[in-house]
Amino acid sequence: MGTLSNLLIPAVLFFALGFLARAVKSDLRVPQDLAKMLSIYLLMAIGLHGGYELGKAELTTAFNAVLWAVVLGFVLPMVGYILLLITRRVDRMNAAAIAAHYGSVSAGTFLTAIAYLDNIGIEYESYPVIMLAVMESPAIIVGLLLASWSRQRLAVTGGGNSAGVAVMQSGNGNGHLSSIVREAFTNGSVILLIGSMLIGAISSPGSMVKLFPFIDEIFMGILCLFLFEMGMEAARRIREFRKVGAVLVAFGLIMPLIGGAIGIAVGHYALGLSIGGTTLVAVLGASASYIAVPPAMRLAVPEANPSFYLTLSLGITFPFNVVIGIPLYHYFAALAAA
Amino acid sequence: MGTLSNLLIPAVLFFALGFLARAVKSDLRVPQDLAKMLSIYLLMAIGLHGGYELGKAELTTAFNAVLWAVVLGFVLPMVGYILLLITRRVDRMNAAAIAAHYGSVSAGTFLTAIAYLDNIGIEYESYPVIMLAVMESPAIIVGLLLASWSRQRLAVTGGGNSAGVAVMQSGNGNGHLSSIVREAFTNGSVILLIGSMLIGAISSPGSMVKLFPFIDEIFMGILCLFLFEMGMEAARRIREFRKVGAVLVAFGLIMPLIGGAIGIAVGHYALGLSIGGTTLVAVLGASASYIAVPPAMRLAVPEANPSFYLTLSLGITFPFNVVIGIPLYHYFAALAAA
Amino acid sequence: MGTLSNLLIPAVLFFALGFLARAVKSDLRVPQDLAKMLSIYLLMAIGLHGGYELGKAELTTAFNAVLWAVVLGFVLPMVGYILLLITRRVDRMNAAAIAAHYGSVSAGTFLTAIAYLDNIGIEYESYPVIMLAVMESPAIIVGLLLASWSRQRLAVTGGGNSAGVAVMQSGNGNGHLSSIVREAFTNGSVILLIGSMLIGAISSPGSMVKLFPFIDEIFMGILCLFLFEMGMEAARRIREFRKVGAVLVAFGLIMPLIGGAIGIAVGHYALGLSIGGTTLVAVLGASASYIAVPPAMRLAVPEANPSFYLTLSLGITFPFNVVIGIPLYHYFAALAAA
Amino acid sequence: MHRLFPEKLVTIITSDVLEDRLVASVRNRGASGYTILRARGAGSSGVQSGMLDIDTNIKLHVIVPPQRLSGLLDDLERLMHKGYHMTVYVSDVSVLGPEKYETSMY
Amino acid sequence: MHRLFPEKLVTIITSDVLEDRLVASVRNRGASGYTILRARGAGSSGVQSGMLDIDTNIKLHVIVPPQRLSGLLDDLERLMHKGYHMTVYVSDVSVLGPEKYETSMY
Amino acid sequence: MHRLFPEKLVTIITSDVLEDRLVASVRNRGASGYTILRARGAGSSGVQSGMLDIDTNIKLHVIVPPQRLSGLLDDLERLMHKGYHMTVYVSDVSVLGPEKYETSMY
Ligand SMILES: Nc1ncnc2c1ncn2[C@@H]1O[C@H](COP(=O)(O)O)[C@@H](O)[C@H]1O
Ligand SMILES: Nc1ncnc2c1ncn2[C@@H]1O[C@H](COP(=O)(O)O)[C@@H](O)[C@H]1O
Ligand SMILES: Nc1ncnc2c1ncn2[C@@H]1O[C@H](COP(=O)(O)O)[C@@H](O)[C@H]1O
Ligand code: NA
Ligand code: NA
Ligand code: NA
Repeated sequence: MGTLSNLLIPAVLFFALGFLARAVKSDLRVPQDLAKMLSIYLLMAIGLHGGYELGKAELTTAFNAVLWAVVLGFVLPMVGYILLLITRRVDRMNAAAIAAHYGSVSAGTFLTAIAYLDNIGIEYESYPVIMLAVMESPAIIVGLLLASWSRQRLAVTGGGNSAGVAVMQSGNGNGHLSSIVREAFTNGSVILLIGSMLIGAISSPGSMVKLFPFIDEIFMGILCLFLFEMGMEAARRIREFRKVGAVLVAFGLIMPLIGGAIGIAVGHYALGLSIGGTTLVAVLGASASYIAVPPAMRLAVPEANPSFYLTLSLGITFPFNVVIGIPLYHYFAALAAA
Repeated sequence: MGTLSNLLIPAVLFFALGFLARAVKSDLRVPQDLAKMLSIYLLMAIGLHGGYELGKAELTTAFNAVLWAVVLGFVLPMVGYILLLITRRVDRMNAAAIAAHYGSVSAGTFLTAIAYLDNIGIEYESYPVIMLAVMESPAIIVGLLLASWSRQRLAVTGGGNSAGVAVMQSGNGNGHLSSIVREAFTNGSVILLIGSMLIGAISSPGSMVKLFPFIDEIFMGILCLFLFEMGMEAARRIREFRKVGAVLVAFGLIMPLIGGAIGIAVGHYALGLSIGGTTLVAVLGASASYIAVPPAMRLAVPEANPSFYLTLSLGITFPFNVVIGIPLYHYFAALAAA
Repeated sequence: MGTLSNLLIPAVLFFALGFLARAVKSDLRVPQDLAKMLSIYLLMAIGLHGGYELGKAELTTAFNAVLWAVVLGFVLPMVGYILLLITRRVDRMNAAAIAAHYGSVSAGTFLTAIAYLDNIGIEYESYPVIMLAVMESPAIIVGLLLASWSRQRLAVTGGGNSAGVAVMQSGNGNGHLSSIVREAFTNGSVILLIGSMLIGAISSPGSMVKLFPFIDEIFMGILCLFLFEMGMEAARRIREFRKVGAVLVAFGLIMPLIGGAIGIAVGHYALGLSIGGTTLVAVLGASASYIAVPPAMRLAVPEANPSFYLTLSLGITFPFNVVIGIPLYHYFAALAAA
Repeated sequence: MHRLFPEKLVTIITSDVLEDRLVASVRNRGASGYTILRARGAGSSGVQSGMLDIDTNIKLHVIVPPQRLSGLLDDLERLMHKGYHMTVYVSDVSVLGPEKYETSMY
Repeated sequence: MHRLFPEKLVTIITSDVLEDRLVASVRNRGASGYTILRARGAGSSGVQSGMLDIDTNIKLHVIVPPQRLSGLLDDLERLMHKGYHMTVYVSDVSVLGPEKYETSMY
Repeated sequence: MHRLFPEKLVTIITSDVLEDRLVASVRNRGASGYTILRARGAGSSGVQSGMLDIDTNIKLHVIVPPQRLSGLLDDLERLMHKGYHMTVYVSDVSVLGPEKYETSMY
């Protein structure tokens, strides 16, 4: 299954090192803005690269990929929402906020998957990169719609203490939905990623070549540094799992498996991608956002507790995907192709 | 005129993307120190590169270039000061502070011009880099002298509310001028740029080769990131143009044209540079500082309103030069050469 | 003796430039986190690189190198402690804290030495990199033991005002020594350096190749930037030398010579390294830590004055080694080999 | 001291996603300016390590003349009732140059 | 104003190596949260330029109900007696939503 | 509480280009130390986004014994009269270890 070879990629090893450093309570002080800077770099590099490749891609498949990305972005949060309500461990507002994270994606996980595939020499298409860019927004929208709807239900049934106030707020402006959509599409990382893709697609090839040392050659090193820090953050978050409770932790492990399975179906059957491409779509389905979605939820669903969604997406699902999920999805993608 | 091809350089496109991101009020949060770090890198890289090239340059032309840089740095602020007084929209202190910015240069604009020339395959000499390094200081000195002189005039005529106090202060120390000059030459970016040039010039070629991946290969990518952020800053500043008023905005568009024209004259006739070199000198003349001069003015001319000079140099002149000015100056440089 | 050629390496020149910038009181504002980020990069790069090389190294020599690193880490602080007590200019607590710095190493000095050797084309082994990684911890432990012992002595003799309290604190927990050791080994830079070495050693060669542009090619440029900032910090610290006093300054110049001499003995006679390798071991012996040890001392030896150890290691010994020490140790290493 | 004049200093500590809203409110309530510091911390909504975009706090200071305090506090209370987690406190300060705090931001 | 309630604000300025200890103490003393800002400065232990890991300060704020103040100050005094250099001061603030500061961090 | 002693806390918010001057003044006026935080904000001199070297603010804190307050305020007033934009306020704080604030920086 290649788990071992996965674990010997520097990117994954640095994730583990960061995790370990925090776990042994090392006094390692990482500058506050390092992860933020690295993630700006990664979004820019992945966007430019993807856009450049897409300039050469087939339009029909690209269009299909976008379509399916939207479908995934809409369907996965609903699956997650229902699952969470079934657990009865969180109220509707928290369920909506958590679910939104699973409809979106984690660029860090996606890039680790690419490093994994590169390492074992497996080819992949460039379509998943567009899907990565597209999937952020629908999930945010669904999350906000679910929250809005839950707020109304809570107001009707009288549950939730602050819900009454909240629904009044959201009810008395009919520009509400439009502002939700606006927020989802002006999300910082969406703009940077889609903008970089466009730039990569329309820039003259000659000028793009000058960017390759920056976006290509030093990429893997920067990814290592980024994952090192994310390992530290994951370790910080995983400590809070007790607050979250075993049932929610189980959700954080099962939901990526569901998302991964749906992703394999979409990648292999709907888009007809190769094993590598299918693996990447599975990773898109399986991973949970920790960059674009949390601020959107914090702003629009203040009733939800950030500890819940951050611990789940960053402390549980992220490490699971990086260490176990990726080789697993690859294994099943290969199975589907066989 | 190549405007279109200008707009398809990644560097310019990233400037536009940053501008757009802020214009649509995206929530993109860029770490506070990113632009500062990138600009340290850019000054270091441009200095090392320029110094390395200058090691091979002709001494007479280099000397001439320095001389003309000093002339430009002295003349342009005076032109600007007179123009501004004619508009009657700002008092003398603000006029002095604004004018100083136009005698200095913008490294970001200069580098965009280099990317533009590289992209369309036009050669250029290395002398403009020395001029870039030299032009910061004279403009600061002229600005401070103009301010000092205005302060005395205001004190005599009794205009300006805080001027009376200010002139007493500046009058009673005859080390005043020397401290002005000192400040102009120990300005942080001047030291970094000139120091890097010296290092580039005296280092052994073998050791310089080891620096090229850092200062050359990843340069364009870092410039893109820098311009992305500067696009955001320009958009933030341009919003304040209403405070500044239409007449000042017009100054922010006309002054670079004047500076560009003078720059073309200097580049082509006085220094005998190629089309590419002349374009770069035009850009030096046309661009306004937003790194070295503003802090100097804030410290030495506290009576001037920073909103004015920052909005003009960063919000008006900078975007104008990057998008329209550069191809324009190139067009006229070619015309002059023909 | 190659001093001149040493001074023409960009890395050393940037150190000088930073020093000069601060000395002329330039207003250059460097972002607070830049040095911290650069030093994370340097530790990671040096670790990966060293680990990769060590994968191919002889196990016996590697083991011997570790052993001698431990010996150096234990012996040098004791030498320093005794020397400092002889000067009678600092109390025992300060002597312990200062001495610990000299048993540890400065990665910046080590890397400058590598740049120096590279520049003059001298080969060196990779064992000193392991020694670099190993030497941080023992020195911290010895420092804390010396402090603990001094605290007890002071408590007995009744010297030192806060010592009585302190000894009570450290006495009433028998987990004390283990917590000292724990702190020394979970020190952030130790973890990052040793972790990166392990990753470099166990990663597949194919995946390591992808990291080389990041850890190798841009390395020298980043080192220059780092030394530029460290030059500024050294200049800031050297100003405080008057507080420290001439005798302590002399210690800051003599102690590296002693450490360098011991290092040459170890490198040449005990480990049988080449001239280059011996020079690097000398640098390990001569250099004083300013990354790992100061926070450990501040936390565990609060009675010592940070001004003392920071001024000595950063303001005196560091510049001495960079400018004079390295070529000197190289000269003597060559002499020993001849 | 005759040159020091009493004003109210309002301090707000919360997630940085609220920055735009808070600044808008401060502007609307006629404050003459505001100051923002970056912060991290912990509280009822968990640890805010400040390492990621998603868990960074800000600390916002506004000096307002006593008579404008009430409106600003109304806004803040409304946000808290909606569910936003905020630490809000008021302290007494004595300013140099009180006229500065009378003119609202343009 | 009826909605503002008096609390004590403890501020601690010291080297960031003490952060973990201070946070532990704040938690143990039942504070409902804390806020940390990065700082630099100078004092009896020299200049803290904030440029290196080794000379960065933090400024820690804790709001505590008056009755919990004393225990926290005990801890801080103990650290100061051990030799740690710290600037510690207490100020009076009036908070919105005082119940927030009663529940200690979980 | 017998162990807390009253001091004056002076806070200055202004552009970071003034840092060296303010620190010099604080030293000359015999303060025992100072603390600087990085800030951004807005006021009569426009928005200070903190993104560029040219629009970053600092927030400077100085604790001084009441009798040394006046001289420091004189300096600050002089700067303000020259045209520098600054927010300056004084608050009452109670410190642990008051002797610390008596000795001026060496
Ligand atoms: N007792 C407290 N003292 C100081 N700061 C606090 C306190 N409680 C909360 N905070 C700050 O306010 C933020 C939001 O708090 P909370 O709403 O409790 O999550 C926290 O992240 C802390 O930075
Ligand atoms: N008088 C003061 N006013 C404000 N901050 C101070 C003062 N004295 C010390 N500090 C701060 O407290 C830190 C530790 O001070 P010290 O223990 O005196 O070295 C310094 O680095 C400053 O940030
Ligand atoms: N009313 C206020 N409350 C808090 N901070 C302010 C206020 N007015 C100004 N400031 C701060 O002081 C700086 C200088 O203000 P000004 O002199 O008005 O431009 C601003 O950039 C703000 O950070
Ligand atoms: Na997903
Ligand atoms: Na100009
Ligand atoms: Na040593």
